[in-house]
Amino acid sequence: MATDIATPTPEQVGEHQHLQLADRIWLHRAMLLMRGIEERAMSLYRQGKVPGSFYDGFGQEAVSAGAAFAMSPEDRLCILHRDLAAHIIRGVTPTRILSQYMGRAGGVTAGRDGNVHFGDRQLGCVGMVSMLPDMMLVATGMAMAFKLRGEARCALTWFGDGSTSRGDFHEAMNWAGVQKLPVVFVLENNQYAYSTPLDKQFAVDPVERAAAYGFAGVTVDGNDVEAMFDAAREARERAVSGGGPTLIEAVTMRMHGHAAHDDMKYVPREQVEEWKLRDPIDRQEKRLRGLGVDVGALRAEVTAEIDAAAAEALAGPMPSPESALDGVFCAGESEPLGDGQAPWSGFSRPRGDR
Amino acid sequence: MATDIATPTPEQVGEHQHLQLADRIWLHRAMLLMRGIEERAMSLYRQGKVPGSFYDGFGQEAVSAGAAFAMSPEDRLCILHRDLAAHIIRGVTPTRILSQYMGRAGGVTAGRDGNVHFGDRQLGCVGMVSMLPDMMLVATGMAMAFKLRGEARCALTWFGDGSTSRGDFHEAMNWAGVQKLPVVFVLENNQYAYSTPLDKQFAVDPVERAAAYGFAGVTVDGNDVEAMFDAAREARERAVSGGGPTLIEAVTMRMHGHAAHDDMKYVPREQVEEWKLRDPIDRQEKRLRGLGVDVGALRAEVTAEIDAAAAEALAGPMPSPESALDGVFCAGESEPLGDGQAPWSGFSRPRGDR
Amino acid sequence: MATMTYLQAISSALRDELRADERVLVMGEDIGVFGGAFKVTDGFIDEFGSDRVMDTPLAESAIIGCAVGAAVVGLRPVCEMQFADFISCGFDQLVNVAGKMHYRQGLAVPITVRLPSGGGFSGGPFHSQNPEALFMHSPGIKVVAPSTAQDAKGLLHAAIHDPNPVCFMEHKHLYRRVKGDVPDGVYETPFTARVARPGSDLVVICYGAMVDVALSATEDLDGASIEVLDLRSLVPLDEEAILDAVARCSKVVVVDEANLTCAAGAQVAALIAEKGFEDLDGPVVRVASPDVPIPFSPPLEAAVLPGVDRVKEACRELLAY
Amino acid sequence: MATMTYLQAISSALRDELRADERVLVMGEDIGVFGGAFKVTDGFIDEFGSDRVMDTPLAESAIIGCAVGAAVVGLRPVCEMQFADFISCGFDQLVNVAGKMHYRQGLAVPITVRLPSGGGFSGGPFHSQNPEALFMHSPGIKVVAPSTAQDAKGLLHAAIHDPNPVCFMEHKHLYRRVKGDVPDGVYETPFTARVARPGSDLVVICYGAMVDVALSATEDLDGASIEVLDLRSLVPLDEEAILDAVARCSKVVVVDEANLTCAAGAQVAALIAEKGFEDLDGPVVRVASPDVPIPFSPPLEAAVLPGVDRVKEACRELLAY
Ligand SMILES: Cc1ncc(C[n+]2csc(CCOP(=O)(O)OP(=O)(O)O)c2C)c(N)n1
Ligand SMILES: Cc1ncc(C[n+]2csc(CCOP(=O)(O)OP(=O)(O)O)c2C)c(N)n1
Ligand SMILES: [Mg+2]
Ligand SMILES: [Mg+2]
Repeated sequence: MATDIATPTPEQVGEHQHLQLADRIWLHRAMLLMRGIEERAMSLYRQGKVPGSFYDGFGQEAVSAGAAFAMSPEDRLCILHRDLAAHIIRGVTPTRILSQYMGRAGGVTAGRDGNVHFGDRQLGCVGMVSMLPDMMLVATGMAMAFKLRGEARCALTWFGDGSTSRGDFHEAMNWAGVQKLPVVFVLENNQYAYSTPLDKQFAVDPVERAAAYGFAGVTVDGNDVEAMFDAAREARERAVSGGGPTLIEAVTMRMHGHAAHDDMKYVPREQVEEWKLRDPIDRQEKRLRGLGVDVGALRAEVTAEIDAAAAEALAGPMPSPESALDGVFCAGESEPLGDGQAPWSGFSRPRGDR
Repeated sequence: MATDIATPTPEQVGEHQHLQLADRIWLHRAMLLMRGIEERAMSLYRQGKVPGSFYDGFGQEAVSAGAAFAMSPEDRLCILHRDLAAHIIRGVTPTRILSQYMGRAGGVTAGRDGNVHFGDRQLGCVGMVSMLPDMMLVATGMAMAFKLRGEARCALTWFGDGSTSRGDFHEAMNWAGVQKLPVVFVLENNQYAYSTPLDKQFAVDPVERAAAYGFAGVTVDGNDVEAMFDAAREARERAVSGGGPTLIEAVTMRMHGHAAHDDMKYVPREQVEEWKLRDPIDRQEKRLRGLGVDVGALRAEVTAEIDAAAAEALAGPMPSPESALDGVFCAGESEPLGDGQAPWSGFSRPRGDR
Repeated sequence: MATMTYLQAISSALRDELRADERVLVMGEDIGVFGGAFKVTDGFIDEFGSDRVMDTPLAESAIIGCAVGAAVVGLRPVCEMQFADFISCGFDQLVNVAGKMHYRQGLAVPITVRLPSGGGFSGGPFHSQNPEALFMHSPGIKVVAPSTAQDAKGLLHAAIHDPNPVCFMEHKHLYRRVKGDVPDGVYETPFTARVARPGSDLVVICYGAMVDVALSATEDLDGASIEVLDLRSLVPLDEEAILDAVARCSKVVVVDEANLTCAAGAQVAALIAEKGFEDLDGPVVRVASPDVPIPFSPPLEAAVLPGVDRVKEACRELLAY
Repeated sequence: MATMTYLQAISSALRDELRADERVLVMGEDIGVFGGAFKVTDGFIDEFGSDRVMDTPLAESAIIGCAVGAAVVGLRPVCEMQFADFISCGFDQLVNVAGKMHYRQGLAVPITVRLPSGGGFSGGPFHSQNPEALFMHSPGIKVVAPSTAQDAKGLLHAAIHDPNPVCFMEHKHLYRRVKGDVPDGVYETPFTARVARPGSDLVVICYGAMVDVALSATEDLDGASIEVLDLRSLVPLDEEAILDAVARCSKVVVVDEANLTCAAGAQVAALIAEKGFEDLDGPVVRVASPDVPIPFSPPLEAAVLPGVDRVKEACRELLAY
């Protein structure tokens, strides 16, 4: 077990009111898997094994991991393009993710859609469309159904700072506010929309807008996975108890280019350097080390899992050309979204003592 | 000159810092013309002389009259469906307006578009499309051009409370805020969107949103034409001097149905009764009486003008069927909008002493 | 059996669905308290409440997008566009979110979008549009367009039962002008074409409001035997019925009210030119609105919309070919 | 004369216009500092500044709507959609505000909308669309779709000079794959069709990326003399050139990359079936993408997009007819 000087004491780290040690490790694992899978995918992309383009969420792992971890099996998610950890937490395996990137038959969309454009309907997720932030309205509609049926469930979706400029952001925020819906909006403020800096996108931080729609807006350190969890857990509590929507602004930084081709020339080097110091994985790892967790072993485990997944995915077949024309329409009965995995121990504890 | 007990003294009315007596009379005339023309159009509609449907702005005359009166010839307007007085102030004659309603060749769109869907390009106006509030973006774009060219001009448009729910409202507000454009947005809060009351449209009064877009939002008594003028004049000053956009919320009441067919059953009678007492024309008339103006003569004048206009319009021909296919595309050179009429005496005075 | 107007048939289908299936809700602008711009849902809110007869904000993108969300968690939303023209504001959610969902993810989106469409009453450029071709060109969306009261009810039932997004083109001009006997209770009209009148010399292929136009234009056309094929469904398009009619009649006039270029009629004509070529005894003649916005003033609108005379003339010329 | 790629030709046209006419500005997402997703405006911001090479918020409706506003007060905006697919989010402003303005009010709207379109590189359902037919069906919008570097420049100049809204369909797959000699300076390519290769046995009518496909598919097809007609402009559609080619060749294959139903090819085929019928020696054969979203994975995408083999096969069958 690593114990360098930087390692805090358990007392310094402290207990977490809602997260048991296993939960805190799960969060870390999800982030490690996200980063590891995306790094692997990137190298597969460089080898020409990932068609099209490739997007990742390097440096933003805490945003999706923390928020998704607070969601119950019956909750519904629309996961965006920087949020791989959310898929992992809901139960999508590394093999299926890597197969998805490579357009293989074993991918979540079986090659129909690409890279991050997927969601496993069996796990309660609606895959994103490219048009941003269209999924905000889908999440709003799911929440509307929950409220109409009187169910204690919520819908959650992510979207970027740039996406807030589009009309659908407004229509969703307004509708959710008017109907006081159980929906959680996570604004992933990673400082850029492709190459566009914040000041070209809005004159005022969009989190300020939540109040003008009649609901809560909170700003969170998007690079602290436990802070993200706390914010999402509270937002969910508010949602399922009839308190209405929450806009969570997760402040983070996109540490890679918009996509594989983007050299990020437009980003000042200092800005990147500064954010490197706030890497969400390093921060959680430090916490865990302080709690006596063998983080090295954890990393090794995750790497091994990804190696195996990559091998399995690479061995998988491409979809058959004949299948290209199938499934434009649903032929049988429509089947709603299924429930996802929800590892947080809180869901196995009575609500009072979460 | 009428001098009933209700008539205030000139002292009680007081001077207006920016409006000379002739201006105050002009404002009243514009409102009288709007109401008179719309009432005439409604009776023509009942006689089957106005095809399609018919919309009016009964009770809201001050909103368009006051705001348009503050605009200079070089300013550009997108006038909406409750804002007939703005067309009158820009210089569209009653005859052309009534011809427009009746789909005659002499109408502003020569029968191509109907009722309130018009704007005289020679007078600096872009006619509205039905899709609300699309014109907010057109106004924003005009303001963008003014700023890019360094011109001291502004663009102004109106839109209703219901229209604020649509994405284009947001995209326009955000864009105008980011680029700090010389645009004036007049939110015409007439308590209803067709049959939909405010609480079904938004959880928070949209004027509150202006701040979240980085510019000024003010609420004005939309039934006081001089208050509307003041707000628009200030907004225009701000705009042309580089101060950016303004959202003016004009609080008023739609005293008629959404359109001719609407019996307004969904509106509580008391609400209508209450607003009757705040009729914008009565209020301005009282002011003018206090200032010794012969308002009776003014009314008579306006009625005569409308009678003549109606007769002329009714004598005008319908468009020829052959013309139906012309003009989908511009064949010659494109010609930008021309300048409108701007009766306010302020524009003939040095800027300092407006 | 009851005699109903086209509009009453639509109301009746909605009412039956709301009674029969608690997953069904109707949502749109002014459809609740006011009962809808055309009163299709008049009185519904009293029977079903404001949750299931939902007055929404003025936001078409949200109406479609929220319906999609509600549908994928088990509801059966029926959205009303106040006028079909306004779907332009919800176009992206319809074609990119709803239309492509099942192909991409195997996730069904059972929503119905009611689109009061068409001209003929001086609605002008923004209250007279026939946007069906836009949806036909967007994979994953079914499109139906009834011409009779009976089909209006049956197709709406089928649309709501369908696990896919369905655009229900209801023609405003037919609302109160078309009456007919309508079976009681819930029944489904298949998404196939219907022979409105059998014939052998020439077939007029049409749908929606143009079916009446075609029938009266060809009722007694110099004694010729003229078939009128009512497509009823545009997606799926009943290619078999179309080609069968062509085989029997050998001469074809395709009529639609929408603007000519790339309209539904263009697809029908192209289909015939490719797969019915050998059966043709003359050009595939088209009648449609020319490529102009639908003007407001009666003489202009009349000059643009396909009417009885234009259809008559087209048939006469082709018969003489 | 200089040899340029299709992409360089587009850049060159934009640069020339920005230099020649101060009313011209380009606006879009990431086109300034970054130079555009495809680098079409690379370096422009340094020469022309951020006012005329404007990085906009992520808001397509606003991009089109603000361009309309700027145009009616005298500017000549050229909008870039980052991908053609995203026009769905600005669809309403384009078809209802820009497209119908001149007919309704005699007010010209000189805007150009650049739409990087088409598939072939695993872009998936939302980065491969060919939406041109949607604009063809919407009155008041011109639509051009160059297939060569020379036409890319000439058509873009003509589009920017045109007093009407013009959708400029630039095919992403041609950006760097197509090279050609391009005249120096500003010149206009007319909105008419072009005979890419003359022939007499059969004509393949196509546009955009399908022109190359057609040319290579028919380069040496069992010695047959095959004409390839490059439409170049879809609105206006060069009916004369189409009918002339049909008259000369008597057999027609219409190819477009867009989804089959109600595509540009449907309009072309319908036109021929109506006005070129007597010249036809066989069915009007169509080759297009079937009605499915364009899939991501290479084997699936290849199965959907029209390729050389499918065009060859279609021509062979028709020649044998
Ligand atoms: C409606 C729409 N327009 C344009 C694009 C192209 N695009 C893809 S990602 C992106 C930037 C998004 O920025 P942001 O919302 O901040 O998300 P981030 O990628 O930074 O997480 C753009 C412009 C898109 N996906 N959707
Ligand atoms: C995008 C769009 N959807 C629907 C309509 C139909 N419609 C016409 S007016 C109206 C209500 C508008 O309310 P508001 O914005 O408050 O303006 P008001 O009529 O009250 O002045 C509606 C729903 C429309 N014109 N545009
Ligand atoms: Mg961002
Ligand atoms: Mg209102």
